[in-house]
Amino acid sequence: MATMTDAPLFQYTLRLADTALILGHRLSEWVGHSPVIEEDLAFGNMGLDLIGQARALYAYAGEVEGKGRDEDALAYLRDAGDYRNLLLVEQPNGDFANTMVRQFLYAAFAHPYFEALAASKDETLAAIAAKAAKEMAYHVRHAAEWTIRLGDGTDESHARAQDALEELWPYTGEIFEVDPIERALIDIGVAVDPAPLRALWNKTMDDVLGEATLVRPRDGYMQSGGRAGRHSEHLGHILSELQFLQRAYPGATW
Amino acid sequence: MATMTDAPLFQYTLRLADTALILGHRLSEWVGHSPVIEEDLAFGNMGLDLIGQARALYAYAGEVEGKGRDEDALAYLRDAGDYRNLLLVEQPNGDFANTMVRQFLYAAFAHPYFEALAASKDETLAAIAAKAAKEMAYHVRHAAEWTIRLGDGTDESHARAQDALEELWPYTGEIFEVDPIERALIDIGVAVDPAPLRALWNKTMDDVLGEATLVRPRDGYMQSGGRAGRHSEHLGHILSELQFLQRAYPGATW
Amino acid sequence: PEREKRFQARIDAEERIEPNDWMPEQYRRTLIRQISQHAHSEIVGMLPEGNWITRAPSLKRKAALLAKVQDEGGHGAYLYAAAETLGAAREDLEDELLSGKAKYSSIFNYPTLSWADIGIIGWLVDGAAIMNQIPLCRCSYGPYARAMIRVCKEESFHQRQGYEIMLALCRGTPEQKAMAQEALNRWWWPVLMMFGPSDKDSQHTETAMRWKIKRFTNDELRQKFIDATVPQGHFLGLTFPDPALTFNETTQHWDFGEIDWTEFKRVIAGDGPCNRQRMKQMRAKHDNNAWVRAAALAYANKRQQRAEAAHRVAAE
Amino acid sequence: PEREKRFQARIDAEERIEPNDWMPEQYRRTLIRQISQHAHSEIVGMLPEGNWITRAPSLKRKAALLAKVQDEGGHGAYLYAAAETLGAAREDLEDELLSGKAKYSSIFNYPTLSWADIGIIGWLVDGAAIMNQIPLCRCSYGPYARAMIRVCKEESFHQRQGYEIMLALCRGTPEQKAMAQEALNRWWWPVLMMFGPSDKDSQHTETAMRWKIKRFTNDELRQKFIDATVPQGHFLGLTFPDPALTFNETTQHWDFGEIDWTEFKRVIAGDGPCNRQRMKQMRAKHDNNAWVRAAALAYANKRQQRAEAAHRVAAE
Repeated sequence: MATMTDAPLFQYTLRLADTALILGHRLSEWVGHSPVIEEDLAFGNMGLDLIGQARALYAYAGEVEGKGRDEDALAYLRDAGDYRNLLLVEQPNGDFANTMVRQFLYAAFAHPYFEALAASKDETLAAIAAKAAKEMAYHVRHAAEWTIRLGDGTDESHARAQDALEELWPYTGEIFEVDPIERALIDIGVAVDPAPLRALWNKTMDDVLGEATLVRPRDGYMQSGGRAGRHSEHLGHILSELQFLQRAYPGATW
Repeated sequence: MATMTDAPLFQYTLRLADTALILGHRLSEWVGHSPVIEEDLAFGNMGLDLIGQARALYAYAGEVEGKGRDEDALAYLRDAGDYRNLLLVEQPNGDFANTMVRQFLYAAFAHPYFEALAASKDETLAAIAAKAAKEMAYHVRHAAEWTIRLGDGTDESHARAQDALEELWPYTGEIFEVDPIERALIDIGVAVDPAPLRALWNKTMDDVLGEATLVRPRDGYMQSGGRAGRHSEHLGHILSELQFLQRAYPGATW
Repeated sequence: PEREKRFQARIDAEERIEPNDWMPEQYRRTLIRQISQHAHSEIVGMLPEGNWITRAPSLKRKAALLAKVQDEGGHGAYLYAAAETLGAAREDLEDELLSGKAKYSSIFNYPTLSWADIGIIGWLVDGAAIMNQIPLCRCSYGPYARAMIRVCKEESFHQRQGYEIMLALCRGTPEQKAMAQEALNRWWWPVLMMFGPSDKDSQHTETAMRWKIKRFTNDELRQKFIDATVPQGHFLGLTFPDPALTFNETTQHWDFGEIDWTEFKRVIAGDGPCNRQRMKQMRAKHDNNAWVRAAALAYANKRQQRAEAAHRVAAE
Repeated sequence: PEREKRFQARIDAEERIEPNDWMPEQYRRTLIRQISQHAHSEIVGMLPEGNWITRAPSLKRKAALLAKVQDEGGHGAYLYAAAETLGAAREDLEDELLSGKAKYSSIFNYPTLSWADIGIIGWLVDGAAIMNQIPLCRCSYGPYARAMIRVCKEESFHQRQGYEIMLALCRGTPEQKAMAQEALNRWWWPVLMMFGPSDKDSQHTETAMRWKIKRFTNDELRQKFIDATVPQGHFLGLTFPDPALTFNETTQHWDFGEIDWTEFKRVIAGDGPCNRQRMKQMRAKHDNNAWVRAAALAYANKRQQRAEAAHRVAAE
């Protein structure tokens, strides 16, 4: 289990990687099962962006750690308690509205976050973030469009989108959390302070939810724990699929 | 992968064990999610019966094989291609009608089958079968009652039960298959010849489906392959859950 | 008031009140609320443990866990039956649960994240439940007391099984031991909250004591539990996540730190890690299977009509 | 008849027929059927491979498989578009698939049971598809020919990827090698059936050849495929499940055993291992997401009305 004494840069990179992988995995579950082919393609695109981000980040995390773990060792050989992703991204896909709202909530944060991280003093992170920022711009646009379409579509789609919003809102607080590990990196210009991004995120929410005729949930108690390895019950089930072959055939090369 | 040259008794016992485990696993998926508490209890009972049968059979298979594999080595450390269960029992639970019809189709066979196997010349198999026969009597009764209740219930339940029957019928042929491995054991009085049990199974079907006002599907092409390790896509997903901990923590004792 | 005096006298004499006996309305209502909450807890409690049935790490553990979750369903069923002896309808009680009006034990709003959680639930959650329930075996209301005797017997078995899972983990690989410790860290405080608010903040206690529905205060039971549990944890080689935990030679009890009552209230109010998930799971099972219950009802009606028709024909 | 002669003359001169050109009704119908079947195959084909996206054994493979399945969706989309240039409506074509009226490539009625199946599908199924499709890049109907050029380019990439998966398995552990061999055993014959019935039993061939929708017979393409594939398999160290497979020095082709045409007909008729499952998956996705399509339509209508209203206001 990771502790505060672990190298902060390794921890920080791992968090970003785990979030990207788990969300990418979730989106990939849709491919072949989407409402229209165009959305299969969109989920494919977004899934590939996220898995690509995860690979780059894992590779760097492994390098930073310096214990010879490569991207697959990090993705496939850690159990749930060692995963550091945001709780938001491991929540089940649910229906199309739930998936799109989840994507919107995350991407509306990740886009400006990676834009800011592109100015990191850590050149590798900066380079990964610059690419990711461009990708996340599309995610925000696509997910916002669907959020509006569903919110302002039929009564049923409106109700489903509003439900999704209520369901997922308690996971949005964690996005903005900063712990000492991250604070240390923010102070030296490596990590990004999410606090100043909150206003922009709020504005994106208000603009899009307004156009979607959806009611922004009030900010109640916010769930937390992903960055300390305290997840929801869903992550374990993701990993039992994700890791099956690596676990069942230890040491094999694929 | 198992071949004809493997010890037939090992193969035969393994087939029975795999079928019991996979069906037990499927039933256990319902516990906590049943239409009424009484059915949670019933699924628990039936699941426990089947897992119990599997444990006794695996233990004996391991003994017959003589390579030191215990029940858990056999259950947790073989991939799908080495599993030998009937295709019927790995089919998804679907709705309650689908699960009950599946249980009825299997139990209506397994009950008389184990009764016959209780007279096996192999004393261990005979003892396991004698116990299993008593258990399966309850499974037939319970599943038949529900099949009747659903078939002769509402229009919706009738349609769902009939759908389930059509969906699962193509997997009932495999139950009666005999391959050379099994033939050899039948000839020496160890295994049971399923052929003479067919008439009874047919009668059970006709009686119960008649009372349930369900139409018995015609015997078309029957799916096959479980006993040769050629399964449906569902088994792999079962195993990725079932085996996760044993795979993720190799060599640990639980 | 005269009847009430006689009623209290029977209670004071440790007689059992039975369904057909007269009882004060508030006694009835208090018991229905308590018994049904207990029943709901058993039913909702099937979910966190059920989450590991398909992933249990050995066939023996799989069978034991399946049997255990099944037992909880059984407890739920006979607790609902006990509540029904007081004039409540099971369907109404279930509706109250689904609508969120009725409560269930808040501990089940915490997730099961590793196999060690299954050990912890048996050892600590069932252990705490037993501590609460053993006095209920002498509860003044007969059907509840008898139900509790059966429940407690099974729960003790579950508790031993849970402890045994912990033992296997703590004597296992370092990874398994870490898994056990991590689970204890997450569950310890929420388990202590299972005994309810501190006596100084508890409302229902006094009347319940007088009616012998309750025989010990929340704080008394919590202390008993801690005293019994801490040595077991130390025997496992585990550390409790409470730096204030020390044995007090004077009182011969374990002193412990301050419980986070904010968390307690928050989780009860609906903001625990899994409140939404549990209610969603309960509603999904109710809604998705409505057609099954409708079919069973329709069939029962048909059968009855047919029987009556046959009876008429025979009579003619 | 005069028009038809001119039409045939253009085809004989290897000119491309374009959407607005006159064409015989049967040419149009044949093309719609063939193109939409091809589109359906791409869409249904996403299911067996999609089955392994969540279980791919490395992140690199996961990304590649996801991209591949996504490409298939893309192929489906532009093949539907090509069919639409002939006057068919995509919705009608999809309905025909869901109702079971339209066919899709029968190979997708076989299950993917191990990771090696993902390698096999790339190497053999895509390989066979390319063999069928390369001549279609010169198909007389322009939009189809152009779609095929793009499809073939991507399919070749997939095929190389598939072969590369097989190579990794065959150079891997003995278990991985066995996995590869077992997959080949299951897929080889069904893949050979992808080229359709033997020439002596094939109905559509003659007209299709005249119209240059088809340029080689089923048997010719099958032989080409076998000749290209067998050495690749031997390079992998795999054995083909056909004892009759031998190189014929005289013909310079690989002779092979008799295809089980009973199986071929049975699977097309609906009794393959996964026909029911695939249709169920397709219908589930259609039905469960109907509300999404309805919402998108409702929103588009609202937007249009708002735009019109704004336009009226501006005009007033």
